[in-house]
Amino acid sequence: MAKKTYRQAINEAIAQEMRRDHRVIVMGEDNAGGAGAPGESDAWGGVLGVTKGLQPEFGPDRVLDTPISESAFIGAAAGAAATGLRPVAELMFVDFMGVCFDQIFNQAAKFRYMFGGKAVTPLVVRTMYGAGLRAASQHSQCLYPIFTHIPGLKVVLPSTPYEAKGLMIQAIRDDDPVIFFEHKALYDETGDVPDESYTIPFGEANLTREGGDVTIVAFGRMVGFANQAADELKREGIGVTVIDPRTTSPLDTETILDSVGETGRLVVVDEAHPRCSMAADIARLVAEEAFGALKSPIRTITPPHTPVPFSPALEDLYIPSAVHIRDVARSLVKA
Amino acid sequence: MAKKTYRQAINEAIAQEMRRDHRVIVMGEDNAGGAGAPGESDAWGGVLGVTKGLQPEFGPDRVLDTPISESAFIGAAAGAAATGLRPVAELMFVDFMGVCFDQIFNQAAKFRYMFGGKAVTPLVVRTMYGAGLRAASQHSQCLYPIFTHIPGLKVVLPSTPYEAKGLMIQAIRDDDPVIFFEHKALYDETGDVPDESYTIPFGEANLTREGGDVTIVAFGRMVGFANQAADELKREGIGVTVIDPRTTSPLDTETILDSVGETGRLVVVDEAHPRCSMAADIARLVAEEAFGALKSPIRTITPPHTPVPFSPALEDLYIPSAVHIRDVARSLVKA
Amino acid sequence: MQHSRQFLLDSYRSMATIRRFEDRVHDEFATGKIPGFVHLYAGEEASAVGVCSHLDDRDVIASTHRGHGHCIAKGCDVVAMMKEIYGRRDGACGGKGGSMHIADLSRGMLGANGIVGGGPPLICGAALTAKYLKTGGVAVAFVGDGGSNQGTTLESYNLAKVWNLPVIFVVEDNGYAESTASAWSVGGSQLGRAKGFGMPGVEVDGFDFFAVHDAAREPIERARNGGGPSLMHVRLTRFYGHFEGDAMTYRAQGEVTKLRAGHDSLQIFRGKVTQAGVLSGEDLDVVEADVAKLIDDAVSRSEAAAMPTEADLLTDVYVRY
Amino acid sequence: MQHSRQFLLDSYRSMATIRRFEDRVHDEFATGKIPGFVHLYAGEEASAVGVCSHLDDRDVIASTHRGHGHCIAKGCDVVAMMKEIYGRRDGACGGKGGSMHIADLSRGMLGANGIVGGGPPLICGAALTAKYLKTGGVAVAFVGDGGSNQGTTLESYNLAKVWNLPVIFVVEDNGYAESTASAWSVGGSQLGRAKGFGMPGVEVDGFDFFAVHDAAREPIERARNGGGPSLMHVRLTRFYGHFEGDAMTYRAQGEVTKLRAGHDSLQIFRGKVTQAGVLSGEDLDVVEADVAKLIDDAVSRSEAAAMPTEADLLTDVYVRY
Ligand SMILES: Cc1ncc(C[n+]2csc(CCOP(=O)(O)OP(=O)(O)O)c2C)c(N)n1
Ligand SMILES: Cc1ncc(C[n+]2csc(CCOP(=O)(O)OP(=O)(O)O)c2C)c(N)n1
Ligand SMILES: [Mg+2]
Ligand SMILES: [Mg+2]
Repeated sequence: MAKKTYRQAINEAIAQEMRRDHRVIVMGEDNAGGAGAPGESDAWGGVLGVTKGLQPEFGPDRVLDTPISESAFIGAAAGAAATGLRPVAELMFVDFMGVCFDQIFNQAAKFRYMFGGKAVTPLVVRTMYGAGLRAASQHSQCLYPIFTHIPGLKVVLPSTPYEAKGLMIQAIRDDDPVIFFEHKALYDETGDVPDESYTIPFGEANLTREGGDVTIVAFGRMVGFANQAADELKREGIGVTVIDPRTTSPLDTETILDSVGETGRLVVVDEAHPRCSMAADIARLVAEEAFGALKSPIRTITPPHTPVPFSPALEDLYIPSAVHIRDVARSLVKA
Repeated sequence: MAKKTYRQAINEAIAQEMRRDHRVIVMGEDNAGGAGAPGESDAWGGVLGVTKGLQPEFGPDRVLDTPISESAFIGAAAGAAATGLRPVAELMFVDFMGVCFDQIFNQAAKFRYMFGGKAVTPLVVRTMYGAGLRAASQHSQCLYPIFTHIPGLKVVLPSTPYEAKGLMIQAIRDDDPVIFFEHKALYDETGDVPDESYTIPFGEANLTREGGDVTIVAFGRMVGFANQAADELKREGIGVTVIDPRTTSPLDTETILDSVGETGRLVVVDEAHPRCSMAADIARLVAEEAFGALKSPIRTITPPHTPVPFSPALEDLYIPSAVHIRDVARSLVKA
Repeated sequence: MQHSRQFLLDSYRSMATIRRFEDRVHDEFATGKIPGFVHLYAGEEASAVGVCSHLDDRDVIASTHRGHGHCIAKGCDVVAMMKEIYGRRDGACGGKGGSMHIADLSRGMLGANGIVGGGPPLICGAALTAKYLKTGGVAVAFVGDGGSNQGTTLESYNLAKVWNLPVIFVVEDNGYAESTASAWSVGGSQLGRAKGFGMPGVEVDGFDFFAVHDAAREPIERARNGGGPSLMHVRLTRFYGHFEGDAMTYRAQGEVTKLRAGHDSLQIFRGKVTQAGVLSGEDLDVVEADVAKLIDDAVSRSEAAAMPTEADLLTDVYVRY
Repeated sequence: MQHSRQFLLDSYRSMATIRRFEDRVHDEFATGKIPGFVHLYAGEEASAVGVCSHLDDRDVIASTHRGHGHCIAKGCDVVAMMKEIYGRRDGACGGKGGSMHIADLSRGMLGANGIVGGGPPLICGAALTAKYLKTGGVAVAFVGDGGSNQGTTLESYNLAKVWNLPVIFVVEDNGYAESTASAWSVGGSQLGRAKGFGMPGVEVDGFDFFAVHDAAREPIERARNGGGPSLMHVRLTRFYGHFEGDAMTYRAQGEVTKLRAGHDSLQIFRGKVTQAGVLSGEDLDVVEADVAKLIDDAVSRSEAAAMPTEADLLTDVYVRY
């Protein structure tokens, strides 16, 4: 199978869906780039190049650059979705949600409910998240717990190029508003990605490792770290199941509960802020619905309750590490 | 002691602080009301009358009406706080956070951290939340889990007139940005409120009922419901401790853990949406840090994962009830 | 008067329906039968109807918290609306939305909106759909004077201009945002802002259906023909409070009485068409009587209609979850 | 030329410091020594210095993601800034903020800002403080052409007008927002918008320190004297990419070379003051040499400075928690 980067996988998914359905359009700041400028068009293809090449193929009617007006254009994407198009709009960094959240959480997310089931809003909001690029407090947040909190939204967190493509195609075909989180530190990761189109259903977790002693649930970039931890522990003779839920809303509760039912031990790894997080959400699930299976306390691994620091020295301490995951998982089993 | 409403308690707290410190100012849409209009000034005193009377006493330089521009005026409050004032700004309904969240979570909340500890931002954002007034999906949300998620913010949820006054005075004197949640269905509730000024420290939970069989942690309006449930269960011979954390950030973890250490059973009641909620947050705390004490699964009581419905018939089903709390708590003890 | 009898009868019917609907909701609210936050459009009828009388099924509108009038003007079912306001199961939104969220996408009505400034971005999207699919449709965002200060609205002016979208922004300036005067809260002017964003703008007497209808023609035609967005500044008043329960102490003594006497859009319409001899007073009385029956019927059917039940609590959140 | 030698030397020093600082950050970034997202102000010096040369300790500015120049012009410590960009423990923000968040409240510098449009609301607050405490201070928000389309900025225009705040909005129009041309993204015009919100506006050649300084006088004086907000539309360019790493393929061939040759604010300043005979070329060379030493020193001290440690990870979130 062809090796592709996470970035390429997303680009390919969007391109394939645009070929398939002319109602799919793309919009965002510099998504092509060079609007009105004297040099090259498609000059950027998005700030980190994810949408590069789409405008040359599909034209400026389908790949729209925007002013820096997130409320207006994310709202426009919602309005276009409710009236017949299938927009893929980019909120460049999820950190910018604060200037446009209303259009996402009070408008797109609630149309269907407020209108008594009579609206369909096939909107995809692509957004970058996560720490690791020394991008500091306003360009490094995760914030997916906030979107997960909101009924009416679906929230997707691909952890590999393969998931990125299949989940993006699903997101575009999905009839509900989907927030698609792209971890900026994963864009250059490569992996096997089929050339043909495929979908990964929402609400179906992926078991990336299987073992009987402890369950690790991890999200996004943390899945890779959990896998590393699991591989080390395997060499030590400790069997680890790693669950990548792939979507936080809907959430595949069954797979998590089944696994904890077998292992009796749970570690949750979440790069988001700790309070009211996915770590807490999964802990709640298991403490309420698989309590009887638990052999030991649930352990959550998150950054501390602080903004994301700029300095590399601090950021490296801030982000959960594979070593820390390994140590916590081991301590549960050895306890 | 004088009986006062929750509304009066908040008003009195603000007035007393304004008398004490001329740097305290108030701003918000129609907080006085009648700006530029031909009729009475102080015509509204806020949409539900909470700030009524402040402008007549303190003048229009200290009680400012605003255009409908939440980003601009909440941001202005943050900027004023960082430069020497102590603003109490009103975000009328917390549901409107989506048009101005950036100024709260990326600006006010992060100044101190991003600026290396050199900023002080004594900002209070007052906001109305909660269901029960048939105000429908965009005027009934809780959303405090979103604010609790953000490092740098403090989040306050007074459950009675007494707490409302003491917590508001603390909020105004506090040197960090505080989001002060006022439940709209509590404004007319009355209770004993001293005339003199007093503060209730943040991060100190209140035990509203004490009993040895089960711990109920409840927030805001849910505290009253939990008390009702506890009183009924007491008559049945079941001892219930009800904990009102009063602030979700900082959170008094010790009181919760101690209580569960004694009762071995936990019910959390949260009016917010269930995913990544305070219910989940408390469940995480206990499943991780008091697991050994637990005799039974943690139970969380929240509304379902849907927007808030308009129809009274649905809204009444949507909001957690005292009866449901009682039944769940009883079932834990009887299990 | 170059309008056909039918057009005039339809327009009057629409305005009278709004008025009667709102007057009745006001009365029923006072008896405690209607729950929630209710904002009435009575007094502003000429704006909604003057604009929407240019529109057809290709066209989409977005409304505000004060949405009943826009809904009726765009052809939403009045009985379904009333049932919705009563929170009934077969209301326009199954009882889930209520007054502030009535919508009918099949009629090009993209929803009332509880968020001030919520509609303009959405309407840019509806306009984009029309433009992209080349339907010939236009999109109209109704905004209040208060809503004209919301950043979402201002951004939308720019986006509509930059994308050259078929949008008409109709700023309904009723003098107040809640209790705050628009003379105080609006820096500069609505037309100055339109110009500042590169849009044509027009100011119009919103008490006069014919003035609004005439003023709307050019912006709508321009939008249909690819000429981009425009702004209309419509000056009018609301006869009731901001919401039901508002004592209106911020208004001048006798303000509403005076406006009702001299600036009633129905009276003005009546005066013009009867004076022009196109319709008689009796023609209009027949319409009024019809409308009265319609509204009576809507209320009694609403009162009789069933509430939603527990089975409805979890539905309509997602298409599929 | 009615300016004193000292004023001219100071102004040139400030501009030269910005230029040298940015050129050096550019070079060090290329070697991989500087982490993160870095946006350089080189080419725009005359704007920051032209405006800030009117300001004193009572006054507050808010900046953008392209903040180094504004910081230097407002008197922030250059060594502390460089250390911050290097992520060092004794940087201006303890290494926690980085390039996009340098601030010094003691100098009236309310922060660079990673959020486009983040500054204008905050500056309304700083202006409110000045007005309320009657300090005589003014508040200046620097905004990019791209940032001029953000709703937060547009709302701030209105709030400043309605509250009659001592604010100057300085729209630094360098022709691009990232790769998008301002000619495309800005519907209408900056001055038209100012007018639309009821503010005086002035357009100015941002390559010419004297033009900026002169144009800023009246708005700042008006603000100090209670005359409310104004807007300046400053036309200028950036010599480097949007951020370090930008290949700038959206610019015309040779665009930057041409601008560097004909529109270099330092050269223009040099030409004017030497021609007027107020300063000699040697006077300015001395300043340049001084500045070069300062920047060399800043870099070597930054490289030598210690990184923050685990003990710093949890601090500075709250005053008290
Ligand atoms: C974002 C937001 N802010 C505030 C409100 C509260 N609110 C509802 S209506 C209203 C006044 C709106 O005034 P205007 O736009 O003039 O419309 P009108 O009520 O006069 O029709 C306000 C402040 C809201 N619903 N949404
Ligand atoms: C709210 C928000 N949207 C988008 C961005 C990403 N972004 C950073 S700088 C920039 C361009 C800003 O252009 P302009 O305001 O003209 O300033 P310049 O970079 O030209 O100085 C963009 C889009 C951001 N930081 N914040
Ligand atoms: Mg109004
Ligand atoms: Mg620019």
